[in-house]
Amino acid sequence: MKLVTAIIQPHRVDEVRAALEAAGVKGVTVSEAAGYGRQKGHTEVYRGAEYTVDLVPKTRMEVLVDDADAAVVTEAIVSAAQTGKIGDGKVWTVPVDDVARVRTGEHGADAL
Amino acid sequence: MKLVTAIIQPHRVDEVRAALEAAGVKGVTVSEAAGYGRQKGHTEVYRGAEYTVDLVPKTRMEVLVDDADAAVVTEAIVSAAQTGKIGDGKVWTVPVDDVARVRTGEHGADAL
Amino acid sequence: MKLVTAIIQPHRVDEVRAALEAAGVKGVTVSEAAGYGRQKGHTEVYRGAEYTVDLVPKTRMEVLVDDADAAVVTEAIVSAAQTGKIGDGKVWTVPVDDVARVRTGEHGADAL
Amino acid sequence: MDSGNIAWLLTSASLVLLMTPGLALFYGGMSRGKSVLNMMMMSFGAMAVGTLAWITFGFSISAGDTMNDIIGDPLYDFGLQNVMEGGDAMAIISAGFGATFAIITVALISGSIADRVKFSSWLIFAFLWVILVYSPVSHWVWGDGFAALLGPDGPWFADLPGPYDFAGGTVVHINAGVAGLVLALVVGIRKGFGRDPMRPHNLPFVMLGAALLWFGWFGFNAGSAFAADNFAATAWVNTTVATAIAILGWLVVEKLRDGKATSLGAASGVVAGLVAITPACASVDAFGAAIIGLVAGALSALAVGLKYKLGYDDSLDVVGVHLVSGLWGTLAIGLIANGTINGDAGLFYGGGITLLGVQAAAAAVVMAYSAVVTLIIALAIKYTIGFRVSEEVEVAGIDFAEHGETAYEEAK
Amino acid sequence: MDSGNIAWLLTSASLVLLMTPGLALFYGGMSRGKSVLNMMMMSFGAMAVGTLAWITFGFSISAGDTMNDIIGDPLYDFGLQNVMEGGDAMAIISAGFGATFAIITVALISGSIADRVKFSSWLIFAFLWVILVYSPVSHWVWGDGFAALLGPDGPWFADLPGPYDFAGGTVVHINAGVAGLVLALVVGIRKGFGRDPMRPHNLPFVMLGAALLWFGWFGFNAGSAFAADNFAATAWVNTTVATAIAILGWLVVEKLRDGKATSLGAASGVVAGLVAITPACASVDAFGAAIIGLVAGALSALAVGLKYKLGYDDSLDVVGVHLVSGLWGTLAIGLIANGTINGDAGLFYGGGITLLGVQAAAAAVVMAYSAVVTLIIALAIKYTIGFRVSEEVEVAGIDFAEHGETAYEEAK
Amino acid sequence: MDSGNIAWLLTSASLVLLMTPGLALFYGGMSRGKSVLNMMMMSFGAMAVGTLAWITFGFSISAGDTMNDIIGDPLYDFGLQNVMEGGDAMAIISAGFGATFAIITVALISGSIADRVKFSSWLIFAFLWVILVYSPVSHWVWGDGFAALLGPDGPWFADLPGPYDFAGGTVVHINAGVAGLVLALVVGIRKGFGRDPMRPHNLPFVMLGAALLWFGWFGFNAGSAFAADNFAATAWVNTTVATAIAILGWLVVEKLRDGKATSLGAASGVVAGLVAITPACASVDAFGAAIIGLVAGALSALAVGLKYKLGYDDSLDVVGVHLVSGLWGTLAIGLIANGTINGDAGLFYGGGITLLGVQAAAAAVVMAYSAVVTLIIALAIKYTIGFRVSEEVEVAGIDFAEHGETAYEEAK
Ligand SMILES: Nc1ncnc2c1ncn2[C@@H]1O[C@H](COP(=O)(O)OP(=O)(O)O)[C@@H](O)[C@H]1O
Ligand SMILES: Nc1ncnc2c1ncn2[C@@H]1O[C@H](COP(=O)(O)OP(=O)(O)O)[C@@H](O)[C@H]1O
Ligand SMILES: Nc1ncnc2c1ncn2[C@@H]1O[C@H](COP(=O)(O)OP(=O)(O)O)[C@@H](O)[C@H]1O
Repeated sequence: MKLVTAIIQPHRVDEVRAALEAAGVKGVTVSEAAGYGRQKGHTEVYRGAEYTVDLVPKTRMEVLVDDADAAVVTEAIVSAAQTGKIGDGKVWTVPVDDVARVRTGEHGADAL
Repeated sequence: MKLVTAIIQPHRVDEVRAALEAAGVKGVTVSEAAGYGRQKGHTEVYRGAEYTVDLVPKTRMEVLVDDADAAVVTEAIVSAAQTGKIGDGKVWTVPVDDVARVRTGEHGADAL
Repeated sequence: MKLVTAIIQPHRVDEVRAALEAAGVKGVTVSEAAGYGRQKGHTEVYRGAEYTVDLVPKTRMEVLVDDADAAVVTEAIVSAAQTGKIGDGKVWTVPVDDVARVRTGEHGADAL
Repeated sequence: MDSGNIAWLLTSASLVLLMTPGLALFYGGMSRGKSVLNMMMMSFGAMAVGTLAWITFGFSISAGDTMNDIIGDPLYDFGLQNVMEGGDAMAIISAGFGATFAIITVALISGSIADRVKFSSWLIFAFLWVILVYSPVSHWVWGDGFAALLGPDGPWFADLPGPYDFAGGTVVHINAGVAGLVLALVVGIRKGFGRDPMRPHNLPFVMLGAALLWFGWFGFNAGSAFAADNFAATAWVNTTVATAIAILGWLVVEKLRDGKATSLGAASGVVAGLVAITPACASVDAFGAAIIGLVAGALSALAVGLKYKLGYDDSLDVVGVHLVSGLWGTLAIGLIANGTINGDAGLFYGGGITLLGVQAAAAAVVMAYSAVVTLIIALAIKYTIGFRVSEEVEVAGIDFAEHGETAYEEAK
Repeated sequence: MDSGNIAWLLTSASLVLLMTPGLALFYGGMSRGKSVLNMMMMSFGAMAVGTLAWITFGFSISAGDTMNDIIGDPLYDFGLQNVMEGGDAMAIISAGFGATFAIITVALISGSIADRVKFSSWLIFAFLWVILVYSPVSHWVWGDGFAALLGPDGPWFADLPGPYDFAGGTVVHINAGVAGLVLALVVGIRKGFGRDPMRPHNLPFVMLGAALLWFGWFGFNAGSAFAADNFAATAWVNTTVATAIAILGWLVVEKLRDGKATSLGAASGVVAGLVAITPACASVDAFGAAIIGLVAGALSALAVGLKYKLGYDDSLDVVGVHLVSGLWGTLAIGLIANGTINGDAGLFYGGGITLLGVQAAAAAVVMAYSAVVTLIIALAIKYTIGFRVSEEVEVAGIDFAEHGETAYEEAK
Repeated sequence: MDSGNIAWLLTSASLVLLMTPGLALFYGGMSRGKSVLNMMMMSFGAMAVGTLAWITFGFSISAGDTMNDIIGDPLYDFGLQNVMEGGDAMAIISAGFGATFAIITVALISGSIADRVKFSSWLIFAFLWVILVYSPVSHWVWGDGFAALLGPDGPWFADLPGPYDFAGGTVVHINAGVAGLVLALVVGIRKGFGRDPMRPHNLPFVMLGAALLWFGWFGFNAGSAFAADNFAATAWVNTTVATAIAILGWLVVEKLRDGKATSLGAASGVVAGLVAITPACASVDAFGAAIIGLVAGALSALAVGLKYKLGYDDSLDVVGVHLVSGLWGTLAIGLIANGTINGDAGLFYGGGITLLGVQAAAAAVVMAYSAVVTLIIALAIKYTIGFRVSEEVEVAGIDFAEHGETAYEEAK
């Protein structure tokens, strides 16, 4: 199994969730994050002071999938989250040794 | 080494921590998350409006362990977190190449 | 590619970010966490009550890097985050199968 | 000059001024976390431009020498020059008291257009509305308008009772409620309306806001006696009784319908009760106040669901609370004014149906006028500078785009 | 009719009304984030049912024609009918002022049962308690009770001084403190009490709540003069002095004991000082007020730790603050009343020990009565509809289960 | 004894007391989340030690029998003994009213030293400052100082007009502004000043705080008439007009300069307008008030950026708002006092340049005195117990280190 982790713009969460459901993904875990990358170096003026804001709010979405689905899910996320502007985020995949469902204690693909 | 990640119901955190201590785990990292899965589609009425809430608050717990302990720790979490209701969560394991302790710079199993 | 995850003291974030930039890292994702480990068991008195606080606020930083850079980045984080006090945190590395940049759909090392 | 009366009016004016920031919290807490500042800024903006509108033309139109019983002479007292030179303490503080009413009335409207309107468009709307809608209506109801028309010397030689509006059921709440409805329709619904929960982001703020409104409303209702006398005392007691019972009315409806009594319901019940007793606070006894409160709470609790059925996005329920409970309180005078405290008796106290008719007619005239003029102002703005921020801004949060700020910063 | 006095009583009643939402914030901020709404709703609920209790029977029992110096005739003035028809401004607003006292007194009790009680059970308790405990006690202390019994024409032909309770040390604070203790014992401890920190979730709310209490308390103490006179002015100054010094008293104890002066301590010191000066605010000079404040702050700072030793879960320290400082202030009159401002002198001002004894006796009678009747009401509720939510609800957070809401929504 | 005047002064004193917690919220909301409690505690601490300073020596120095027109006799009325024994309601409540002014003035200063000062050092500073700076200055301006010196019987036989400072432009705002500047310089800049954003952590608190300040300021300005009369009414109206227009002034500058009108700007505009109208509120008409407000808002909006250029860390803009707008309002009397309401006319109303000169001279004397004595106190503290917490504490957050608390707890 694989864990696909996506760091995306917060306002694309609804679209990504819809795309995941369309791709047959049954569950997702979502959390808040902040990031910088190319999108850094943005300057703000506030009450007479000028300063640089470089940590931009992002949303993390994590999906456990069968090995076979990892690529499909990645593409689904990429296309749903894409706005074409710098700061759209990253999606990465890591190998997973095992998954367990807490409620039943099942393991492996059954636990997804 | 392995990283065991658990997504559980927030009100089971105390029990899981106790179980981890009992299993000899020396450290844990905890953070907030939200998720959906089978537990989706729950409807609320509020001030005359009806709508669907599908992101349910969860807690993420991460434990770095020796390869040998991964299965034991997973079982400890599963049994401590289990309520038997839908939404109890998932526990997964990923391989870890290396761990370093920041305080000392030690690496590998010594750093756990 | 590798994902280097660091759990550090919140007040070392600025230093770590500077070290990462110095090491040529182009992006980071940051989020909040809490943890315990050796640093547990600290007692507080408040309004006549005595109790134990064991979850200490930490910051999580995640960096995607080329395989070759993982060790360097880990050392950069360790030395920037180090205060020498218990609770300084951990840095670990997991293997990554693939990374995609959402904005462009690029994959692999190009997406970093 | 009675120093006790002046003292009470100074206090009352201060209390009513506090209502608008109270409203800012009440509305701001109900907003989503990404648009709370914009919501609060509509109230603070109303304090700024509402005062400007009042001291330029509003006061004159409201309180100036009447022109055909329709409006006060708009050039009667530019800059409050005459009233302040006059040196009469009661006249001066009454002009200030009037400003606070104009401010809160227009601020109330902002609840119907949460999360989506450009701040500059709001300021222009608020300025015009105070001058063109609030001020004339207050002249009719409290000045030389309706009473003169309906009196024995009026054009209709009618000598009818009323209309009664002690502290502003018609002038403030019905008026703002109708304007809120019109504005919500012109501005249009938010993205996600009816689908996303859009729950209040900070309910303690909502409750605190409701409490500040209640506190300030003592100045509104009991201050409208313009004296520290038995009318003021009666208004004070009735205000408290109606509001307390309105909380129960709202919560009982919620408990029966949804199974839970909410804090948003309690806070809204406070406001519904305050609205309904406003016109009637010197016309009924405590028993009447309790009835008015109970019905107001229950009625508005039912009314706030309407917008989902009818499809207008009156975001924070200006219509369901202010229009509905304002109408109820205004008509309730025609039913249960007891006739001993202040003027004529209502239907159930042996006063016949006439008073009810007059109350209804006054409300209807105000509703029609408010609807038409609000519509004209709103359309004029819509088709010139426009009302709405872009959809992207709406989703990302209006606070950052319009004001360059977010309400809360993470601890850092 | 003196309009200045009416103006001050209208203002005072408004100020006291604001105390209960102030308390809601003070208590709500001290609660955990999962139970803040329930905590605040207990105060808002007290405003609703407390008013209902007052206008039905409470006012009559408190202020009605006395029956054997024990209670006022419960049927004296149902619905405040007589007082409002009477048209006497002072009488009308006094009835309203009385309502605000009944409300805040019962609301104070809710602090001892945070996080765990069904809202419906609380409403029933609050309604009954205002009628059966608050109203009779206020009749004794402020009406024809104690004074008549102790006077030269009373059954004991005693002609004793006092008891003095200018604004409610006995009627309000000792009474509510005892009731809070009894209720906490009947309801039982929270899961995790004594083990989990249960820290205040929002200390700025606690501080704001304390500030609103202080502000409102000027109406409470200086308004209890029922006139804008030198008693009111004295009460005002003493209230401020005692409260300011009580902050120092509390913070010094904390600094010495725990090493840090907390904001919760400052806010609690405010309340302890206000409580202690309440009965004494017209009996002492500024020096006496400072002593009362200093001791109150220090004493209550020490007293709030008791519950952990004795094992009762008086969650937000109703006992440690209101009972302890209320008792201290009541007894302090017997020690340091200076005898020139208002009535008899205390022990250290040459008045002998009698006044101290009378103060203690009055407090003891009220404590006994309050304890017994509160116990009866509490047990009746416990063994019929029950007080507590399920343990699962308590852990998950009472707000969502009882009110269908959480206090704060993530920005979205 | 006029009960209406007493009623208004009781109310005013209560209102001014509320300003300091309002300031605590205004400043607390502007702080970062890790130092909000410390910020608020500086205000609460000012309430505690400010009152202590006032009742020991401050009141005597301010209001006692004058010694050479310089200070009141410091031993005139220790513990307010005489004034309270005197039994004159107006005298008693005036002493209380004075306490509230001393408190808010010293609390204002704390804004310049946010996030970095030991609580104990602050308490000592505040206690000394009230006695050594505030009290003498208030004696000069409001007691027997300047007026006697400048009068026909004074040493200079001058018979000059003014200086006018109706409610405390010089005594309160210029004085606190200068002290804030000196203290910021002595204490030094925060780590990250000029580089990190340090944005307000809770803007709704800032807005609520500004609103409570506005509300309380009615007591400050209109209460300074010491009567419920036409001066009070005029002050009330001018206060509202200036404040409303100052919001616009500030927002327009922001919109033009930065492209966005912020909520922090609106809240700051409120305060700037209130500050500027304070000395002038009984000297101008509504038109003058509007001018004063407009300029104050714009001027302070520009002035708050200065600290980044000049490198002093006046963290929450005590200088930019209180000093700048306080000076403007004080000088504006010399320009646009209309001469009919209260005393002499300003330059543009045919009064010549003299009044402007007197106003400027009075301000200059107060600035010099305040700067020197504040510097002495500040240096004495700096080189004995020290002002600053360690850099580590400053970065981690002063709240936990100094008070053992964090403002907000995660829901748990
Ligand atoms: N090397 C990286 N490791 C971890 N997260 C990254 C990395 N690079 C970027 N990110 C995350 O992706 C977000 C978007 O990246 P950015 O470089 O700003 O835009 P883009 O990917 O469109 O070029 C960042 O805010 C950060 O959260
Ligand atoms: N495929 C998945 N990938 C990541 N997280 C998941 C996945 N499926 C479920 N989860 C997480 O586990 C939680 C519980 O899953 P759910 O399907 O609701 O219940 P259960 O596991 O008991 O059947 C979800 O809220 C979500 O956080
Ligand atoms: N085995 C572990 N798995 C996951 N996180 C851990 C583990 N051990 C420690 N941590 C994280 O690292 C932080 C610091 O660890 P701790 O043992 O307190 O200090 P140190 O690493 O300096 O000995 C903890 O608060 C926790 O967040």
